[in-house]
Amino acid sequence: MSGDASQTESTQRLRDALADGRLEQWRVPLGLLALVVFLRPVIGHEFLLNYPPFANTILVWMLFAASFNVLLGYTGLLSFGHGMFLGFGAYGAAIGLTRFDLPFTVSAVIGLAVAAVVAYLIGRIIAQRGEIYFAMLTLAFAKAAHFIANQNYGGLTGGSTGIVGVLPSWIETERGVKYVAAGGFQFDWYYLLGAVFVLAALAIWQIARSPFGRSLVAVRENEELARAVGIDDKRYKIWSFTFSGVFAALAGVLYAINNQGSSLSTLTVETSGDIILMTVLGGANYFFGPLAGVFVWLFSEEFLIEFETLVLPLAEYPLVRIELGGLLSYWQFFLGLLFVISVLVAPREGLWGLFRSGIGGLYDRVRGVRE
Amino acid sequence: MIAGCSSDSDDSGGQQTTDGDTTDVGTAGSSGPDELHIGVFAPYTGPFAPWGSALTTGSELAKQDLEAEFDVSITLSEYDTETNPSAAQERIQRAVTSDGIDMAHGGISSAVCGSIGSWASDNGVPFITQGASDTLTGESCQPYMFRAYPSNTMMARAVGQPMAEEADSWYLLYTDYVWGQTAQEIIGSVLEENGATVAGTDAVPGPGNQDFTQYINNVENSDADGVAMIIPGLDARAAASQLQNRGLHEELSVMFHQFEDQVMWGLNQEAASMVDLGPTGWINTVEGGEDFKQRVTEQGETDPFSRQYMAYVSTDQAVRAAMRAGSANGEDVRAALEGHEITDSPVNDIVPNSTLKWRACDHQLIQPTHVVQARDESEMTNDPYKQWFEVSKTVAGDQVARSCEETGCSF
Amino acid sequence: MDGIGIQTLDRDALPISPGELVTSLVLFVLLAHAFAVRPGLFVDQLVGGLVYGLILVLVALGLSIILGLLGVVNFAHGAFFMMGAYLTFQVLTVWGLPFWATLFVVPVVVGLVGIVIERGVLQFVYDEDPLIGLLATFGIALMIDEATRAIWGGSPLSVTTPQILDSSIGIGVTTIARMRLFSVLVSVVVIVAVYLLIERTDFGLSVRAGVLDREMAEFVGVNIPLRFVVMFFIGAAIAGLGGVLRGAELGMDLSMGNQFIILAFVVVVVGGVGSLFGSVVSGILIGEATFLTPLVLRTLSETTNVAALNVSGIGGLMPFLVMIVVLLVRPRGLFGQEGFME
Amino acid sequence: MSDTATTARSADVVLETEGLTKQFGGLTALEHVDLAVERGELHAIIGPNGAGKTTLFNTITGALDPTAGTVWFDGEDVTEMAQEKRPHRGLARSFQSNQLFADLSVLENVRIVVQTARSGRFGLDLLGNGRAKYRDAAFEYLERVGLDGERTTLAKNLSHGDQRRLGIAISLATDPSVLLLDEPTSGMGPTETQETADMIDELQQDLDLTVLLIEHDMDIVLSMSDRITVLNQGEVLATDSPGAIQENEDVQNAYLGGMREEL
Repeated sequence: MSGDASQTESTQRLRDALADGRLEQWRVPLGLLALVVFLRPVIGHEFLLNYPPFANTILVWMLFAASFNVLLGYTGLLSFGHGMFLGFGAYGAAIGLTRFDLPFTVSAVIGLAVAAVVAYLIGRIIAQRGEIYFAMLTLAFAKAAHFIANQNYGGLTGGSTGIVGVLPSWIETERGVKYVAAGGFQFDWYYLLGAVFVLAALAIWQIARSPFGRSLVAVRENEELARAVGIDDKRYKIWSFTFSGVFAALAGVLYAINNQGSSLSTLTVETSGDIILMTVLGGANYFFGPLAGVFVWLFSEEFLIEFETLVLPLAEYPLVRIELGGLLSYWQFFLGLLFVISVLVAPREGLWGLFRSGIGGLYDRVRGVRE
Repeated sequence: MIAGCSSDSDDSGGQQTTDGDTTDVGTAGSSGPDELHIGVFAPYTGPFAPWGSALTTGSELAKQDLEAEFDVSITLSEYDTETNPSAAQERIQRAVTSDGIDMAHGGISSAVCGSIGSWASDNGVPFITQGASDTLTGESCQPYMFRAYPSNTMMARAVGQPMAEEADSWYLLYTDYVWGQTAQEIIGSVLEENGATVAGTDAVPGPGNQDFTQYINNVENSDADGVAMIIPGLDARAAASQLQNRGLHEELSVMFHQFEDQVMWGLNQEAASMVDLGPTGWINTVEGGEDFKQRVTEQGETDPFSRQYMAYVSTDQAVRAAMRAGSANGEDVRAALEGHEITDSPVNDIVPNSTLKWRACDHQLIQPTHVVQARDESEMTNDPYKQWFEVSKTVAGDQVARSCEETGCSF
Repeated sequence: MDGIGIQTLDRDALPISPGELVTSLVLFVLLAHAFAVRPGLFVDQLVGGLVYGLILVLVALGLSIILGLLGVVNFAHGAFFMMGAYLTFQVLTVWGLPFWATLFVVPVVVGLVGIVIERGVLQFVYDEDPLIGLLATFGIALMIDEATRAIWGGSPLSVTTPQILDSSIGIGVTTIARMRLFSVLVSVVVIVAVYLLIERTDFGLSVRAGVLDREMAEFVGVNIPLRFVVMFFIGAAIAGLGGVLRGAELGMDLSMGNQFIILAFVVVVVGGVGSLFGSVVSGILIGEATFLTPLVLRTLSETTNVAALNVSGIGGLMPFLVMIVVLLVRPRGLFGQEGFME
Repeated sequence: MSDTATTARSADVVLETEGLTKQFGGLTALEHVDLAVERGELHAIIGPNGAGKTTLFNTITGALDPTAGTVWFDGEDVTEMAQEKRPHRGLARSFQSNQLFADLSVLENVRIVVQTARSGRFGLDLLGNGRAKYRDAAFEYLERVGLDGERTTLAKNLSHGDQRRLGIAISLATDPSVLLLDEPTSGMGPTETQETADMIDELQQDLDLTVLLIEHDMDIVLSMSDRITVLNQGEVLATDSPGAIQENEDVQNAYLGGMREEL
């Protein structure tokens, strides 16, 4: 009996601590570090993708998704044109470097500044619109950006080819592996990318849990109430859009290094659509949700793209061979199905929410057995 | 320095043994590598998928011939680039880092070629492309990128004079991306050099556009006597069928730039007969290579057209360069290709009595360029393979290629 | 979400301000100039824009009905359009039925697929945030795209239209293909029929009542779910019919669904969410803007000798420019109602 | 601006409307409403359904723009002031229907509002200095409305009565001088209703609040109010003390009479 009481009491204390964020304090930073540490070995494992540099691509997209989730997850705004800001970063860095011979960091900062200004201005125009109007207007601006880049005014953007073969002087690449070479040191690009990723993601996380971020959540949860208690929702939406755009542009800067330039595909509706799919699939309610979505999406794509035959149990000892190439080449169908189901069951939870409740249930059961 | 010495030790799981040993051993001996791994980059999904399978067929044939001739084992891997430069770059990166390919060829759109070419060159991997934009061997040329097919300029110059003879004024419809934009400029200037005029130009969206109504309206209402369709692949097919629906093919001379007969096979023979002119690097009625055409027909999914030819030449030349160099090392292969004249290859049978040479200054394969026209419907045959078009003029490559100075290429 | 309704006509919604008057005058002068310089081409582009605009209307109409009635942003609507086009190929080329059959068979099949989706997915999101419906249908669109690719392959297809629609009719300055006139005719008939159905029938009345006050309508004995299903069927079928017309004229490819759903959204938003009349006007407006703007700019650049005016490829951007401008001036679109989805 | 305002207004009147009119299309919801709320009083608004009570609240708080008329608050003309600025001046409201941040915890609901009221309008506070402070303040408000035991519960999972209490805690957290309560006891049983009434009374004493109250329960209204304004079809029928209102014939005819018949 008394055990019961003390257990509920301790559970209550634990829940309090969780709600107050005391224990959660370190969960996200540690999680991000673990992500960067484990991502590459997992991606590179020969039974999985056997393709370590793909971890770079995944990190870039994860940052892009995290930036997008400032809008969708924390503010409840759906943008159909977020790829535009990825493009600003990528093109900014690449244009500065190739067309004006600026140092990479200067170009990158210019790209971020342009993204910030454009995002702020667009935000001012569209922040007060209803969500459908908001989504359509973001799409329209992104279309305009794509059009301009494709027109290649003044030879700046390289038209449909984009800007290729661009690397800052301190990056070297050899047979697909990039190195950062600075001041006599040489180390894998992944570590720099990972460091920037962790810092940027932490900044997003800090913004999300700051008073500013909590006000965004209030706007998302109930705009009318938010206004009634004194939250200037328009202003918050504008700044949310701006922050989101800047971090997307930062992802774009990393993209420019990772992809050795900038491509018109950053500005397409497809890119903007993919990031929506990834974010919602992963779970917009959680900080790690969009990151999980990116991982699942890109991993599936890369895994299935050359997946013709399922050999069980192991390639060395083939007992069963199942020809799956035909079916799996339509993998997006199944991902779409998964997406629809997850939206219907719990629209903001996604795979990460499922995973969390799965882990939670498991934890409870294990504990229940032990006691 | 460039390749081999610092390749990651932990990235391959032991499956890909092709290059690790050969690179080290190969440089010493002159016998050449005994294993080569070649990546074929093409759209294997989406609307351009038939081009992908044609590239595979051509590569397979070359592999059979090469393995018979040399003591070498060639592995071909397909990589799906769709028509997306970002996807293409991801594929070449994976091909090199994960699968360990030694060299690569392929690419359909210029953006894809540029993307692969630049990445490959940054990483010291030889890449033979088939995209035709002049930029690929011009301002955007890359030290490890070679082109196995005539450039836009070569084709435009070959067709300029016949075009001027065919009609006095031309309307140019071009797809609004690098290939179309550059081709449009060259054809315009070539026409004027030959005394014809440009009645108007229109940038058409795409690739991937199916609706040409607006632009065909413009053509119809201009005073042009001919229309130049500078439109790639399946877009060209859609545009052709819409020209035909409007009855314009009877009123106007029609030119298809970088003509591919495969595009027209998707239409009926009546529509195909609208083609008055079209410059190309190869079609299956080019004299020679009967054996090659026969084998494509037997082994391929489509009848022989330019893409199997391109893939054959690319694969053949990549492997021969490695054998000559005695190494799969990128730097060595590059050196073996630059300036090489093809004299000892089945390619000489496919394109007989011609000079084929890898120019060192811009990495263009100088080769004959043809102008084709549709046969009369009654003379179009489908057996043993579709022969709907015939060569009306052939120009030697060095007569139409840009001079080294003109290209603006420097490595 | 109170006070949503399908509003077919709202004549008072467009007061003309001095600024709008000046804009209209400038537009008129530009168009007149283009017509004076190239009359034949102008008429050709006018007809082209009309056909294109009416196809947009057919796609947007269903979208607008479903949005106005059910409050669901149906992103899969473009997939209905694409399905209509591919089914045209199936019916004509694979099954060998005559062209006229497609006009009936295809819309019915697409409508039935629509019902499956409505019952299977959308009925669960009626009371949710519009974002949920948008996302769910986004996923459905992806599935339909992939299914279409699996069934019909990735390459574009085309069909042969019957002889009678092949030739052209002369109208003085130019000739117009019969297929295009046929498309215009069918579209106009459908638009009028939808208008009559909603405005002039008991069915339409009960549907509108259901939208205004669902509980009350059900209380007086109207079977609202059934009516919603029927409206969804109609919306999907119209999109399918649009696909038939488009597919018959220009062929079908996998990108057409996404391309048109985006344009249809633009049409609905420009016309004003909830206003069918607005969708019709804005569809035609956007169609004409897409086809006439390049001509206007070209003639202007020829007259003034300013080459920079002739912006290549501007037509494709026009729907979005029109949308930005319209929404900046009239935040609810041309005929939108106050408070709806704002 | 405030000079002219203060000279014209009685110092005792903290909230005043003058000729306030609101039309929706052809429908007039408020017709020339003059209302003066004195500092420290509990002023009730009563009237039948559709009398315009909630519309009055909405126009006072700025959720709706009035068609005509003026709203004065603390001697200042706030008619044009943006809605979200008014809580920062001390004008707060609770909602009729349950307007909460549904997917957030009870504590978080209040904490967000505390932080909005105290940190100015825009804070990143990346170092997290203010967070504990806001949490403690939010906790105090929860204690006041008796929800401190539910602080980790999600707002949407609260019982109906608790949701109403949370609504009040949220409005309190804006640190108001004038609080507009829209039917705080609707949907509650008799015991709960009385508890809530007591709570409002206590809050008013402790926090020195002026309360403008919409309420259906006549017992509550008559026992708590200092003054009552009766609205009917958008017009003010009378404003007076509870006793006088009960005696007022117009009111009896228009409202109380009607209610008695209904009952």
